[in-house]
Amino acid sequence: MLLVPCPNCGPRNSADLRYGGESHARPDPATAAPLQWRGYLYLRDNPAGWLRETWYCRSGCRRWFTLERNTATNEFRDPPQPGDKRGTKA
Amino acid sequence: MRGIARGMRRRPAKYSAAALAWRGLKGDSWPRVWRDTELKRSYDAVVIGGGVHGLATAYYLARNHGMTNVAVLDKAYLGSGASGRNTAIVRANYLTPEGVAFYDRSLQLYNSMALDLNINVMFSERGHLTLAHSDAALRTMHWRAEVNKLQGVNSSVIGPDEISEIAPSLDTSDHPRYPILGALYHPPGGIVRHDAVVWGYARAADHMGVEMHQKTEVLDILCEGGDGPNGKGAGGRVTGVRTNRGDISTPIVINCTAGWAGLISAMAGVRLPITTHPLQAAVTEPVKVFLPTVVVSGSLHVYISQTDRGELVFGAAVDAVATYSIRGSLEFTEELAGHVLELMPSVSRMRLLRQWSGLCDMTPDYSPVMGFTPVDGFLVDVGWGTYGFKAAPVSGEQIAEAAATGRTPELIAPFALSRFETGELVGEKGAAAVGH
Amino acid sequence: MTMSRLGPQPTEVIDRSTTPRFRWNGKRFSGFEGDTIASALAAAGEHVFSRSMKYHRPRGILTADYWDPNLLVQVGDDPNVRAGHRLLEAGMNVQAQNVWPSLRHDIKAANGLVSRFLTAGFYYKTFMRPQKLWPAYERVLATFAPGGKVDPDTPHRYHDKRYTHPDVVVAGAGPAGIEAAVAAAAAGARVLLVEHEHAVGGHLRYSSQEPDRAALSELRAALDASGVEVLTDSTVTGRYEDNWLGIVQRSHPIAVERLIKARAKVLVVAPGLIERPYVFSGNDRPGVITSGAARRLINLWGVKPGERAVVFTANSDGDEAAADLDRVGVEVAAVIDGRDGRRISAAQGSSKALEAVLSGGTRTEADLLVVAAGWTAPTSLLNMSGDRPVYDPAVARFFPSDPPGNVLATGGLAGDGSLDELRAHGTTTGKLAAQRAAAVAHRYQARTARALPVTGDEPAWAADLRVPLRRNHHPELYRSDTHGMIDFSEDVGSKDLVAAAREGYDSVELAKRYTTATMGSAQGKLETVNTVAAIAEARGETIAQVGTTVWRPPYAPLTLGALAGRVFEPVRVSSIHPWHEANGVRTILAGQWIRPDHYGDPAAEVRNVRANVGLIDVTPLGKLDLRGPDIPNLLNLLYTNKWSKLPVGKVRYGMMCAEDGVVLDDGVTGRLGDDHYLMTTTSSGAGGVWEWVENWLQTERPHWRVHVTPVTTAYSSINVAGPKSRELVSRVAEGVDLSSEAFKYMEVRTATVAGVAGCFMWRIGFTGELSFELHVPAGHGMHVWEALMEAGADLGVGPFGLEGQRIMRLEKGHFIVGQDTDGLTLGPSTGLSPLIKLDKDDFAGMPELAWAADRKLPMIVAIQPDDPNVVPEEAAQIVRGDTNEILGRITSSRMSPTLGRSICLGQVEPELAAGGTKVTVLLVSGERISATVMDHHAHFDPDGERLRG
Amino acid sequence: MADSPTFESPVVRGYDTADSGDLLLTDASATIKWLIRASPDGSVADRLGASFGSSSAAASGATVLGSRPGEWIVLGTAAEVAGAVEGLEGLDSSDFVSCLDWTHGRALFRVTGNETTRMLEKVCSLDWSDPMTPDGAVASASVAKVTCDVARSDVDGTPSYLVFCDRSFGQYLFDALIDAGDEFGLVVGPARP
Repeated sequence: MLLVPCPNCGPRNSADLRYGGESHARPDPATAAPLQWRGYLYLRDNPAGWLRETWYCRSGCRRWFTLERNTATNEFRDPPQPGDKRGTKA
Repeated sequence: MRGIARGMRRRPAKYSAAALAWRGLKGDSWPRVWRDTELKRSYDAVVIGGGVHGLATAYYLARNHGMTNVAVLDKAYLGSGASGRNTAIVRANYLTPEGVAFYDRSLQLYNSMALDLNINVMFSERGHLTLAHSDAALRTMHWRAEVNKLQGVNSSVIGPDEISEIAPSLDTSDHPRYPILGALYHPPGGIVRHDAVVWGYARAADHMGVEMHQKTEVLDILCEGGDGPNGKGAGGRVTGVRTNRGDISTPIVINCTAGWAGLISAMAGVRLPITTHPLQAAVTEPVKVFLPTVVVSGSLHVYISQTDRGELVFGAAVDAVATYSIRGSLEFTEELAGHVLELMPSVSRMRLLRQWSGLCDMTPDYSPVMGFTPVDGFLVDVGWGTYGFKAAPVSGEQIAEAAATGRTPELIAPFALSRFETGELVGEKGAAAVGH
Repeated sequence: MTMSRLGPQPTEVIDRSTTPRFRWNGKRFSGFEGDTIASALAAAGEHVFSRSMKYHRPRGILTADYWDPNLLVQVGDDPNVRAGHRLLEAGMNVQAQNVWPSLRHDIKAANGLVSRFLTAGFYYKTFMRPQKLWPAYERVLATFAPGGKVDPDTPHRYHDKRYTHPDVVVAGAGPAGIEAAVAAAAAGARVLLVEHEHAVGGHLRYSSQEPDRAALSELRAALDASGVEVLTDSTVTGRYEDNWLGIVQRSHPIAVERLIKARAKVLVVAPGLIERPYVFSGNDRPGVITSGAARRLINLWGVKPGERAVVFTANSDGDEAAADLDRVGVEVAAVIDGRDGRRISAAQGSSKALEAVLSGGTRTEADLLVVAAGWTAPTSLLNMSGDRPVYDPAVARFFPSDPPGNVLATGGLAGDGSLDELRAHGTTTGKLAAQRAAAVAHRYQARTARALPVTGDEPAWAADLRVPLRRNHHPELYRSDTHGMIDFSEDVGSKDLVAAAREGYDSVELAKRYTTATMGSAQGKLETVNTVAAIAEARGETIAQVGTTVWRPPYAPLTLGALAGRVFEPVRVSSIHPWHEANGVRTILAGQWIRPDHYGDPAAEVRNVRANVGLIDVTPLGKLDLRGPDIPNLLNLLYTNKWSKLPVGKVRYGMMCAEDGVVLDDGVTGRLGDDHYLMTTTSSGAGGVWEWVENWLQTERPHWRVHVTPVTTAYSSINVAGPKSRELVSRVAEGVDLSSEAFKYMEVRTATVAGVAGCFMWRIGFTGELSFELHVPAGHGMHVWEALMEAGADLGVGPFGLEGQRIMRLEKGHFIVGQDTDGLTLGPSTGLSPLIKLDKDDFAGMPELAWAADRKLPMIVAIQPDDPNVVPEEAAQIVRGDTNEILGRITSSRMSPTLGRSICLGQVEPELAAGGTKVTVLLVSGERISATVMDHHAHFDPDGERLRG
Repeated sequence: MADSPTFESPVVRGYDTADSGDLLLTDASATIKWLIRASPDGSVADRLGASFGSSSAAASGATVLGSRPGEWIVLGTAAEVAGAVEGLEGLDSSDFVSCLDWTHGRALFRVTGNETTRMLEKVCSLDWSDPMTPDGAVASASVAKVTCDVARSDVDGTPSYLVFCDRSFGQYLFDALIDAGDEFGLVVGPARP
C-alpha cells in the first residue's frame, strides 16, 4: 500500500485516492490536428523513472493534484507541503 | 515442413516415454535444451525478449520462413518476465470478431503444440467459466457467446444449475452479495504449463539454428534516416542493436517485450499508446483436486484455477497505478481472498503460499499493437495487457510472417499501431476489464 | 527410532496435569497441554507422519517446528496444518495427508522403485501421445497432488482485520528482538513485537544452559515492564511499500486467524536463523533430524528423541544437542565433527535401525541421526524491502547488504556473537529504530492537517553507528559426497538439480521452475541455499556467483479467511426502501444500490402507468447541486449541446462525451435559480461524473466559480407518471400551479409537497407519459411516498419498478448509456447529432466529434421483428442474410405490453440504419428472423403528445 | 393533507437500546447540518474559525468542522446553525460563498467510549493516536469502505467521534459499526440529534 503524500491531508494510503495517470497538457481543441489530439488521448511517455502524474484524494480532501513519483521505485519526490503551489495541476 | 528441412542444424534428443525409460536404465543424462553460443556480430533478424512471444516468433521465422540466422535476446533468463508469471489460462471467447478469430487460431496452435514441439506442455482443456453477477454482465456474456458461435467457437451461456454441476464448489445460492446469475461457458478453454511452452519453443527454435542469448540486455536500437535524433524515428530504418555484450548489425528488430515495450520502442524513436502496470497473482498450498474448470468473475476481478499439483492459482485485474516495480501488494491478496470466498466459501481455511507479480503493457482498447512501425525494419508485438500468454503461438506465427514477407497478415491487421492515429480502436474494452 | 516421554525437564512448556485426548488416523491418543500435535505423537512413539509427494517415502520429524516439511496434517476441516507448530487441543481429529490407502501401507511407495525414470521434469518428456489420453494421464497425475482436503461445508467465519500505526515493529522475539523492542519503547516509541512461536525467547527457550535460562527470565521481565505490545504465534507475513506490513495473528481468542495491517515507521527484522538440512544419501529417512529438533523435543516437550544417536555437528548447536541427548539418557554412539572435515555420507537401514555411514565407510548403528550443518538466514522481509543479501562463504550464509533506512536487521540475521553481544546489538538497534521513527512521526504529523501541531524541526535522520556483529567461521556444508534430498516437500533431490543444470536449466530460477525445488510448504526456508549450492556445484561456480532467488511474500502462509476478513460490501437504499420491502418488491442490485425491480407483474405496472398513474422510486438517479455564476460555462464544457440561455425554471437534456468522443453519460439539468442548478446523471454514472466535473473545475478551469455538491440521497426522488399524474400531484402539492400552461414539459418548480417544504419537481418523460419527478428532502421521502399512495388510491395509483421503467423507455426508444451504447459508441451514433454543437468554443470530446461527423458510424436504431411474438435476446446478432457476417446486434428488447408486440433497440452498420431496412436477426436458438429498422427511435407515441399533455 | 412530517432517519431497523454503556453508538442523523463553501483563507474562513482538519465552536453554539480545504460542516440545533450561517453569503463580495442545508444528505452517528479507537481501527485505516487525531480533529476517510467525515469530539474526557456518511449508506454503516464494536460490548443508545 503506497503512502501517497496528499498536499492537503498528509500521507494517505493509496486506497484512499484515485490514480489519474500521467499528467499531460490538453491541446487547444479548436486547432488540434488529429495526430496531436490522439497523441493527447493515447500516447504516453510511460518512463521508468520520474513521472508527473495526477491523483484524486477520493476519500480525503477530494482534490486533484499532481505529484512526482519514480515508477521504478514508487518513491514520491519531495512531498509538497499544504499550500504548496505544486499541489495543483500545471 | 519446408522450413525444418532447410533450418535443421542438429538432431534433437527426442522426448518420449521410451526415451525416458532408455535413458533411465542407462543412467544417461539429457543433452542441453538449447545451446549456449557466442553472440555473433550480425543476424538476419533480432528478436528482443526471450518470452513466449519472442521465442514463438523466432521459431516460426525458422520453421515457416527458413530464417534461421536469428538471435533472441533476453536481459535475464528465458521466460523470466510475464511468460513465467502469468496464470497460463488459454481461451478464445473474446467479444469482437477480430479478437475471436485471432485467439481461436492461437488455441488451435496450443492444441497441437505438444506434438509440434515434442514437449508435453500439459494443455488441459478443462473448460472456462466466466461468471455473471448482474443483468448487465449476463448481457455481455450473451453477446460474447453469440459472436463466438458465429466464428465457430464453442461458447454458451449457462445457468446456475449447470454451473453447479460443472463446479460444485461455487456458491450458486442467492445469498451472496454477488449472486451467480449465469456464466459464459467455453469448453475449449483451459490451462497450459507456461514454462513448458517457453522451453518447448526455445528447444525447437534451437534445433533449427536460432540462437538464444540470455543475460543479454539491449541498450539501444541503431537506426538511420529517421526524423529524430541519431537517425531514429519515422522514415528511418533499423541497422542494428547495441547490447551489454556489444553491437549487432541486423536489418530487422522485433520488439517482443512486455513491461518494457515502451522503453524498447523509444530506443527506435517510436512512441506507443502504452502504460505499464503490474498484474499480480498468487497461489495457495495444495489440496486434493476439487475444482475441475477455470473460473473467472469479471465484476469481482478474480480468476481461479486448480493445478494438477492441487494448488489454487489466483489472478486479478492489473493494479491501477502505473509502475515498473513488481513487488506484490497486501491489498491485492486481501481483495482476492474476499472475492474468492464470495464465490467459494469452503476454501476459507486454505492458505496462501506465495504471491508475485509481472508487468503488463496496457493499451487504451485492451488490444495489442502488432506489426510495422514508422521505422523500417522495426516491428512490434507488444501491448499485450493481461492476455499475452494465450496469444503467444498465433502472435509468433503472424509477426514472423510480417517480418519475413514485409506484408501485414490479415489476422493482425486490426491491431496495427496506426489505429491510434485514425481513432479506429478495437472493441475489446467492454469485455476485457478482467480478460482471463 | 523410538521416541518416548522423558521425566519433567526444567525448561519444558507442557502442563503434565492436563492431558487432552485426540485422534490420529482414527486411533485415540493423548498428550499434554502445551504439546504440539507432533510432540504429542512423538512422545507416544509415532515416527512416520507423512509420505513424500512423488515417491511416497515415509517421513518423520525433521525440524519439529513450523517449517518441518514432513509434519503437514489435516485437522478436522483444516488442511495442511503444521503439526510441528499447532498446539494440541482436546478432541482434535488429526489425519495424515497424501497417503493411500494408509500411512503405514502406501501403495504409491512403489513409485520409489521406478524413481530413476521419474527424474525432475519427466512429465515434460512424455504423455504426449496419443494426445487424446492426456486428460486421463492428467487425472492420474492429479492424484499425486499433495496436501489435505477441503471440506465443502467449511464456513467463512469472518473477523475484522485491524489497522495499526506503531512507531516500531519488531519481527522476531529472540534475545535481540526483545532487547530492540524494550530499548525502542524506553526511548518513547510505540512498539509492536511479533513472535512466530508461541512464546518469546527465540532459541533461549529450548536451551538447557543455566545462563541462557537466566537471560530468558531477565528478558521476559524487561518486556513485561516495557509497555510493548506483544503478539505471539503471529508472523509478519510481508513488508510492502513504505513499511506497510501484513501480520497474521494465529491464536486470536475470537478468530481462526486475524490479519493486522501495520504502517510501521521503522521495521526491525529479527527472525533469527533457520537450521538447514544437510544433503546426503538417506537424509530424509525417519530418524534423521536437525539439532534444533532434538533440542526442542527434549527441552520444550520432554520427548526423548531416540535411544542411540549419532550426532553430526559443525557448530555449537550440534554440540549442545549432543550434550542434551547425553543428559537425558540417549546413548550418543558417535559425535562426528564437521569442523574437522569429517562428513556423514549416508543414513541406511530402516527407521527402527538406522545405520550412519561416514565418508570413510565407517558404519555406526543407531536409531537417531542428529545433524547440525549450519543455518539459512531467512532474509525474506529484507528481500521484500528491496535488499539483495550477500553470501559470505566464510560463514556459509547470506547477510543483509543495504536495506532501506527504515528497515533494520538484528540478531542472527545480522551476525553471530555471544548472547550478550546479540542483546547489545538488539538494544542499539532498538534505540536507532526509535530515533528514526521519531523523525518519521514528526514528518507525518507536520504534514497531516488534523494532527496536533509539531514543535521544533524534524529530528535529523539518525546515523547507523551500530557496531556490526562479528561473524563466526562456519564450514560450507551443503552436500556430502553422496546425493540426497534437497526439497523434502517436493521430493527433489540434489541429483535432480544437477541433471536439470546439465540440461540447460542452469540458473537458479530456471532450475527451480524445472524441478519445483523450493516451491513447497516451506517456500525455500529449508531448501533455497542447498538448491543454490547444488546448481553452483553443477556449474563449477561459487554460491555467490550463482546468487540467490527472491523470497516472495508471505513469509508464512496464511488462510484466505484471514486475508478476506469481513468483506465490506456497502449497499445503499433509498428512504422509501422499507415501503418497497413491505409491499412485495423484487429487488435488483444495481451497482451498490438495492432497487425495486418490480412488485410481481411488471407488464401490469406498465399498463397501469399508461392508463392511470404509477410511482417509481428513482432516488439513485445521480444528482449534483451546482452553485455559482460560471455554471453555464461548465455545462457548455461538459455537455455536447448549448446551455448559455437556459432560463430559470427550465430543464434541458444533455449528453456528455469523453475526450475521445465516446458517450459517457446523459441526463437532465434544471435551473433552479440565477446561480443554482441541479444536474442529474445516470445512477451508475453518478460517482464518475462527479469526479469528472471536479477534475475539469480543479485542473482545467480553476478560475471558474462553481461549487459542486453531490446530493443524490439528500433527496428522495419519486417519478409520478401517467395520465392521472397531474391530478395526483395536485392533491398533495402546495404553492405551485400545475396546469399545462403554467408548468410546461421540461420545466422545474419548487413546491411544498404533503407538508414538506423545499421540494422541487420537474416535468420530464423517460416513460413517455405525463410525469412529474419530485425531489423531496430525503428525511421526508417515505412520508411523501405514502401520502401520494394514499391520495391516489381512487386514481388507481400503484408502484412500478425498474423493469416497468425499462419497458416504457424502450417503447419510447430512449437509449441507456452502457447498455445500448458501449465503450466505442461515439456521440453521433446515438442519433442525437443535432445535440452536438460543433460551433461552441470548446467542450469535452469536441475534436473527435467534429471528425466523427464525416465518418460512417454504427447507429443506434429502433427495430421491430416482423413476427410480433418473437422477442430477440439482448445480444442477438444482426447478420448479413445466411452468412455469419456481423452487421450489428440487438442491445435492448422487450415484449411491449402497450403495443402487444416485440420491440428492440439495436446497433447496426450505417448501411442498415435507414428506416424501413430489412435486417436478419440471428436468435440464440440459431434461428434467423426478419426484422425492420424503424424511422425513429420511439415505438410508441413518436410525437410525444402524451408527455406534453 | 398528511400530518406535518417528522424527520425519518436512515437507520430504520429496531435495536435494543440503553442510555449508557462503555461503548455507546447513537444515531444523530436528525442533527441539522449545513455545508459551507468559501475560500480557505478569506473572511468567511476567519469567521468560521476552524481550518481544514480542525473544529471550532461558533458563538451561536453550533459546531464548525473544517471538513476540506474551503469546506465546512456546521452542525447543531436549527437555531444554532442558523446563527452560525447567517450572513455568510454576503460577508465579502470578493469571496465566492455558498451555503447548503445538508441535513437530509448525511447520516450522522456518534460513538463514545474508551475502546472507540480499538473499534475504529478495525474499520478505518487512519492513525487514531492522540498526536495524529487529537480531540477536535476532523478528517475524511473510508470507514467500512464508505467515505465518511469523521470528527473527534470527546465527551467529558472520554474519546468520542462523530461519523458522517451519505444517507443511503446509513443503515449499512450503522450495522457495520455495531459488528465492529461487538467484541468491546458496544451498546446502541437512543437516537438523538
